[in-house]
Amino acid sequence: RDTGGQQQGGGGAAGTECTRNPAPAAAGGAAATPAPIAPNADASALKVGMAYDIGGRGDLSFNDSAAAGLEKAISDLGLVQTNTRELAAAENESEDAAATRLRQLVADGFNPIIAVGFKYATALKAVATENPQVQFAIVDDSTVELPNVTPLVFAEEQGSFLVGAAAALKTKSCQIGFVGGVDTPLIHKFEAGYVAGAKAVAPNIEVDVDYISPAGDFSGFNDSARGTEVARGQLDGGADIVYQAAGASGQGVFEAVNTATKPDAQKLAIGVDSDQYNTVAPPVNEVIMTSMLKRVDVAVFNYINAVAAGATGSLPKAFDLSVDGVGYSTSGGKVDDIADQLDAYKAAIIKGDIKVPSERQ
Amino acid sequence: MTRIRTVLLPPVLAIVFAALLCAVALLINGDSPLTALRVMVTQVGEGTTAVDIINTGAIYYVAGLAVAIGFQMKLFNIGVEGQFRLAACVAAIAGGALSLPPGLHTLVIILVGAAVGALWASVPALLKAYRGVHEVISSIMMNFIATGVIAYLISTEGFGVLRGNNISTDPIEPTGHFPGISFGASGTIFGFVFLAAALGLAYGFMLNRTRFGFELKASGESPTAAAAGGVDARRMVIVALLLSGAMAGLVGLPELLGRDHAYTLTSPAGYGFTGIAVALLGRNHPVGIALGALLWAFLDKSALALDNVGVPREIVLIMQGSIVLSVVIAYEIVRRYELAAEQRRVAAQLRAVTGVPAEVGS
Amino acid sequence: MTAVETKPAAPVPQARNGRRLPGWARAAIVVAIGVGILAITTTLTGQYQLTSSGTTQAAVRLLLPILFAALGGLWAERSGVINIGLEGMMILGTWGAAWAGFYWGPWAAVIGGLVFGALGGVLHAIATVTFGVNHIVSGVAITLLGMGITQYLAQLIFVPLSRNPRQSPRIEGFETFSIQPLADWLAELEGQQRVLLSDAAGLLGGVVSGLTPLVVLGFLFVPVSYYVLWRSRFGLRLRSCGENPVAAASLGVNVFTYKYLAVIISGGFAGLGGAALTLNPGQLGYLEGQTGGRGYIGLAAMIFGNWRPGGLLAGAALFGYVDGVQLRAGGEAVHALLYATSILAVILAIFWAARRHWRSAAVALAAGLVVYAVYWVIPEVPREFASYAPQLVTLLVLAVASQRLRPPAAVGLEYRRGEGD
Amino acid sequence: MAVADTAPPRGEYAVELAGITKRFPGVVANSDISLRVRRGEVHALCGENGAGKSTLMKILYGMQQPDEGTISVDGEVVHFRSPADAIKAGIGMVHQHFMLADNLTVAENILLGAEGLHGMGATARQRIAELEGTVGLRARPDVLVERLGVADRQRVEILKVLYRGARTVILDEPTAVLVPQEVEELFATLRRMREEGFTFVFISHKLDEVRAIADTVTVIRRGACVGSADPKAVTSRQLAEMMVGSELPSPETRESTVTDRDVLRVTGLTLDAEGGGRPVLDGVDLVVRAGEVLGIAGVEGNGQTELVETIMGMRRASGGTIVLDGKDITRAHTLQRREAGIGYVPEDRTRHGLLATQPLWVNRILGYQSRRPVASGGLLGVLDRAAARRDTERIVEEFDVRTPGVDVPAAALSGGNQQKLVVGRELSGDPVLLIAAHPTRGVDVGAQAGIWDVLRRARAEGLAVLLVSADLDELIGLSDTIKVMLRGRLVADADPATVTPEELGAAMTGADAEGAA
Ligand SMILES: Nc1ncnc2c1ncn2[C@@H]1O[C@H](COP(=O)(O)OP(=O)(O)OP(=O)(O)O)[C@@H](O)[C@H]1O
Ligand SMILES: Nc1ncnc2c1ncn2[C@@H]1O[C@H](COP(=O)(O)OP(=O)(O)OP(=O)(O)O)[C@@H](O)[C@H]1O
Ligand SMILES: [Mg+2]
Ligand SMILES: [Mg+2]
Repeated sequence: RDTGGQQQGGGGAAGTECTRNPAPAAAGGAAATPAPIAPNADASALKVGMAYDIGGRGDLSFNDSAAAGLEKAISDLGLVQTNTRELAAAENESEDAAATRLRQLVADGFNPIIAVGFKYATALKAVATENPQVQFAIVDDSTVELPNVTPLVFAEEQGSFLVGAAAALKTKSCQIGFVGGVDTPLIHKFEAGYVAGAKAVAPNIEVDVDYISPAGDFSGFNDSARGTEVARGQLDGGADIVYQAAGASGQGVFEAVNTATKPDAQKLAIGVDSDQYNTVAPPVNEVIMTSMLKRVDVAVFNYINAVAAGATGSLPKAFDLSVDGVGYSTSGGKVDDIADQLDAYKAAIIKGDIKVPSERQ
Repeated sequence: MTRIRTVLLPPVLAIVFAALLCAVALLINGDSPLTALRVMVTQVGEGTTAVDIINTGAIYYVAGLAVAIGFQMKLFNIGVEGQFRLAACVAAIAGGALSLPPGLHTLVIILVGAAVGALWASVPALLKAYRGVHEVISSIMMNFIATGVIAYLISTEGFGVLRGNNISTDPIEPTGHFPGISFGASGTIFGFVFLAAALGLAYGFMLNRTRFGFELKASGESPTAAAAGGVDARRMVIVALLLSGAMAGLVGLPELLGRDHAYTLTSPAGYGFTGIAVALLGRNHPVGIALGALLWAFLDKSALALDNVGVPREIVLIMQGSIVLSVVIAYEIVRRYELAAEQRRVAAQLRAVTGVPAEVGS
Repeated sequence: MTAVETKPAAPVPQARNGRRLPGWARAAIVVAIGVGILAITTTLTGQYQLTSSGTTQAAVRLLLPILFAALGGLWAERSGVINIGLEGMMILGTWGAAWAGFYWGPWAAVIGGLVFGALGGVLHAIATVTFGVNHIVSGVAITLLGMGITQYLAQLIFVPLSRNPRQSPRIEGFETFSIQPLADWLAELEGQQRVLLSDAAGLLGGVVSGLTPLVVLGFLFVPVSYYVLWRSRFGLRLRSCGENPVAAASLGVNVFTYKYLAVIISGGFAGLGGAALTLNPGQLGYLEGQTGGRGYIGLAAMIFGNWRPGGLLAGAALFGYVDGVQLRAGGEAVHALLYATSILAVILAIFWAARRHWRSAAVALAAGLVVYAVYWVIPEVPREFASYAPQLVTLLVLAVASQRLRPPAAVGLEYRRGEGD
Repeated sequence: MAVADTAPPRGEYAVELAGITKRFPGVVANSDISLRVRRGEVHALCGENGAGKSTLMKILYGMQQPDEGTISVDGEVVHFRSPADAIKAGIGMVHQHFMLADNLTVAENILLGAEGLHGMGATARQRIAELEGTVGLRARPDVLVERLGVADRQRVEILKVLYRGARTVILDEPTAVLVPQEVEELFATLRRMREEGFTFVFISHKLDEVRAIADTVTVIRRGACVGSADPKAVTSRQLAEMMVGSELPSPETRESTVTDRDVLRVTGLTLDAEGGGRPVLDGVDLVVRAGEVLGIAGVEGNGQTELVETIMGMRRASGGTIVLDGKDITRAHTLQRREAGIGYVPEDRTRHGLLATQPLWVNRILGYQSRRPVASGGLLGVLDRAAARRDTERIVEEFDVRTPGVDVPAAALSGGNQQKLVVGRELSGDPVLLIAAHPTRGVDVGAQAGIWDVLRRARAEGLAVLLVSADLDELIGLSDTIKVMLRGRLVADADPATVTPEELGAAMTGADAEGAA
């Protein structure tokens, strides 16, 4: 990467011309909005416990998304507000803290209990084994194989494929960037899908991939000062669209894109998890072209619904494009012009014509 | 009597002071300090909390011992954090790769942990002894670098394997586990807890009964007097930091050998820093550190219980921070007071014994 | 008299009074050599990010919090108090800055950070100066407490505003500006891709563009600290407390007062470091854990800089530069830095050989060869290590240079009134 | 109190101290002391170590507050809360131990605290340049103090005082670190300044110096004022007896026990200075035989401390060999040297001899941690606490250490008793060589005699003793041979049977025998 020769400090440079493939022929908006998974059931008798990952509500990311699912269940399924409890993990806590949190929920009669984040896997396995009568769900993990545990996992690579394709369609320099927070397998899925999507549109596109911190150093999700610098490095190197999967550091990526945007050189960013055009404060949100949606809210809502209906078996193996478990956002209207092509890719993925890799190549 | 005053009074004062501070903070927040107190007390009987306090306490205890070894000679091993994390990672890799008979397997893992901890501590030790680099700065840098090395080791190109969205080292075979004592629904006490207690005993023995412990304390109290007494300062720096590092290398093992059996991305961090606080609370005394470790573990678990009833758990952090600060201040005040009292007492006793006033006029 | 003279006594050698070049000239030479090495490296390895103005700008942004922390360390340690609580004071500063900045704008954020950091300094002063607590112990405790208090305050104050206990709402930042016409002229020169000239222009251009008032303030505080500490009456008294407090007291200096002031100022600087993080163009708000050990790194930069303002600036700049390079351009650029290091080692070897320090020259040459061999063998520094290049560099430089360092003579020692003969 | 005769008119005295009492934990440093210093005189203050001289002067200088008593300056009662107050009242003090910051320049050291007078710029430099002539300082003002020699440092100290415009100058043992020519220069300066109307309080226990410079002398003993006298009218012997009480103990040892067995043989011992420059030890050769006391005389700072510490292995020799009892120990560690049979009474017991906060029995272990009876030796090196305790009790008994028990911390003992403990310990390990550096410094008369006695007995039993002392009577009285050390070399030998302190003093300073007489 960075083969573009000596670039000017902050200015964008016109890169090579992109050769773009046509969108798959399937087209036609097929299966764009699938039918709801199940009809709304009555959840008024349920006591739902939520165990969030570090930060809990207010992270503008997947904890908030999970909370949104809970709120939807309250409004749509008759779940009683006082029959819910939300707890959150602390930084650097040990396994037993996670287990204790789940046990507290069990002890106080919550059922089902939803653990948000793969860090709960081990603790959940222990607690679920001890309490076979309680229903559990875990977000982002499918390693706990117990009858009373429902995995809520997502095809992040599929959503990322679409925003990758969008980036490749939109880029003017034929060079785009990806900023990962921490170099972990989960984030690799985002990267892999994004790169695959971009290459599917423009085989000669250049994708800069950078991570803020290596595996095990979770500061990369929490250091927007460094996030800015990584993004600026990519922008200065010629990229004009940057996709971030960096948690709270993502704010830094948006700020970097916002700063680099000049009247004559529009730079764009792609958000992650929730529709960040709506959550990031203006005017910075104006640079957000689209967001890769990871609909934890959909999964949580569907799960509560399924428990209420006594049909957890009906939930999908993975929340992917076909059930709207992942997708892309359109707020801000910056991808309206390419919506057709994106929908074509989406349909092709759902049909299985395109296989999106989930590990980086 | 004076001993009780000097040893027990400061921490009690400090805890009371910290509790008052927290009560004020809670009241500002509109929460009832009494509820908080009740929750903190009753949590101990619930679920596995009691066992967890003991298990976590054992981890903090080992970390505290590691820091305390350095403190004995006024060396500040802030690098326990990096040493323990790297040691746990390498020990897990070694344990997963080896297959040995039960007991031996565990022993080898423990030795690997200690060796790696000592190795990581040897950099600050040698830099301190031969280049005069302050151990605090070098070990802080080593903590950062340890994170990089761990990331390298457990990446999938290294020794890591993908497990769901997590990366983990190869799990250690049951032959390498450290069996614990199960209390059924109340949890399982790590077998390592007893090893930790034994380490505490060994530390106490080493400190008070052996030449090495004597030299360590002497160097800490007065490097000049120790040098005149034949203690090689450079050697002591190296040995003390290596020992501290070796002890630090064991910090991650209770969980590794007793519960997790593999090192993962989400393996905990921060025990090294807790160890500093615990060693300070316990005044580097083997029993004191144990009490400090249990108190710290208790407060940690209280955060969970408070969160569960909607009381802000940050209160626990304030409590921990203010306890440490006020306990050192309290010890200092009592120490000064006692020193003056001691001198007065000796003078008075001498007067009584010799019949001659210690204050001689013309 | 039975005493017999046996040998004549040797004459006492005269104290060496001669000085070589003035400090600023030597600094300029060092900078010039550095630029030269980087230019050569860039030309030969094609890693243009090493000398791009973007990298220098990143370095400036990254070094700013570290610089403030290091200045904080300088003020405290010059008065004889070790301040390892900088991290905690910095954390307090981030909160204070975000809180004040949210209501009253960026300048209020600066003041807020300063005040909250200074409050941490007051605590440290009470513990170390009044009660004689071990400075490191007190520093660790203050870091713990700083973390606790900010998290508590954040959940108390910020949750109603941002619904997020770990983050403040976005605050307003400073407008950036460039020093014109210099910045444009340098940018143009950088664009011309002339060997050496464009590299120098790139490195310099980053320093004069994309500035905020806080950056200017930070750089200004370096000469100001020098002036106050070395040229003013206040500074003389303050430093004397760190060198020989008993002597200072015997001349009527109120050692307690000066130590208190120094530690509070130190806390204020650390707080400014926190404000710099909060006002960072990429952040614009408080974020739990955002200091990420920068307080400790500031302390290291200060030691690196031999307890002097110019030196700590160099330390912070080196750290910020290497961090900027690795963040912007990753392992390949860090790999190119290995090449630069081996050139530096050879230059050092020549320098020492010219002064007939044969052993040092040999060691430098050997080190250079080893680094070059590493450069040759591996194609790229793995990302995991590149991320910690700044820390590695700091450790290496300290290992090489530490014995020339000169801490204040009485740093870390307890002072009590009426002691000494 | 035998203070000067009738009350003079107000203002005749530059300073008056009345009824000063100062207590420290466990000791009364000053007990109801009164002192009047006439304007324009040099007033000497004499007394043994620990008599309370420095304490009294620190009180006058505002560094310490008296528990009782008053201070008057020019007839006005004043209250000094800090040295700043004293400086304002025109009092300056040159301390016994230099109060200079090594890492600051000469000018900075002088200006510190007095920046208000002439600022810190050109005016101040001008003033410093003027005063430099007065005290004979030749160093440039921007040189770091660490580069100066002792005499120049002292000049800087005096300059500091003058710069502040002091009219009354306290000099606390200014001559202890000076060689005779330097003492002469200092005295010349003092005399000249006396003519200009300065008043001096001059502390010393060198009686000849007192008689040479002082107009009045006041003697303090054990915290109390013994009396004042005209130094021209009393003999040194009379003064000495005022200082120490009635009887003067004598360190005589006459009958020789010297054998021909070499215990310690040092050849060509060299120690380079840390920052380069003149070696601290320069080719030192000496032999100590069994039953012999070898005394080393020298003015402080001429390498005696370094010699002792190099023989102990606390410093690494740059050249030369040290042979103990036929074994080459040049490369051995301190502990190995101790195990080989060296006992060591360090010159600074608090820094090098004791662990202040540890109980006496723990202090018994220091230096013996590898040996019986306090340790079992072996790989683990287990300590025998009971044995350590028992043996400490033995020392307390045998050496008359006044302590309530062996469990009190060492810091709680008075200096003399601490010293007895150290001496007792160092004779416990069956040493073949005892290195005693200033063994009776800061020790009262009774304890002093006790320690001399111990040394004599040990010598009679065949112990070799290397004695370093600043007390020439002690040195002459105890030694079988005396060597004189000057600038890192052994420059002269003296026979204690015939040499006088005056002759020895002359040799120590490198002056001719006639010159010093
Ligand atoms: N700060 C202090 N605390 C406790 N005791 C002290 C203190 N300063 C001095 N002393 C004690 O007071 C007594 C008088 O000490 P001082 O320094 O005045 O003696 P001195 O006459 O100057 O002796 P020297 O000739 O050794 O200088 C000594 O017993 C000393 O130990
Ligand atoms: N700097 C100091 N700080 C605290 N206490 C001190 C200090 N110096 C001396 N002391 C205390 O003062 C007391 C007297 O000590 P000092 O050495 O002055 O005794 P002394 O009167 O000279 O007796 P001796 O004749 O036995 O030497 C002791 O209890 C000692 O602990
Ligand atoms: Mg004195
Ligand atoms: Mg005494």
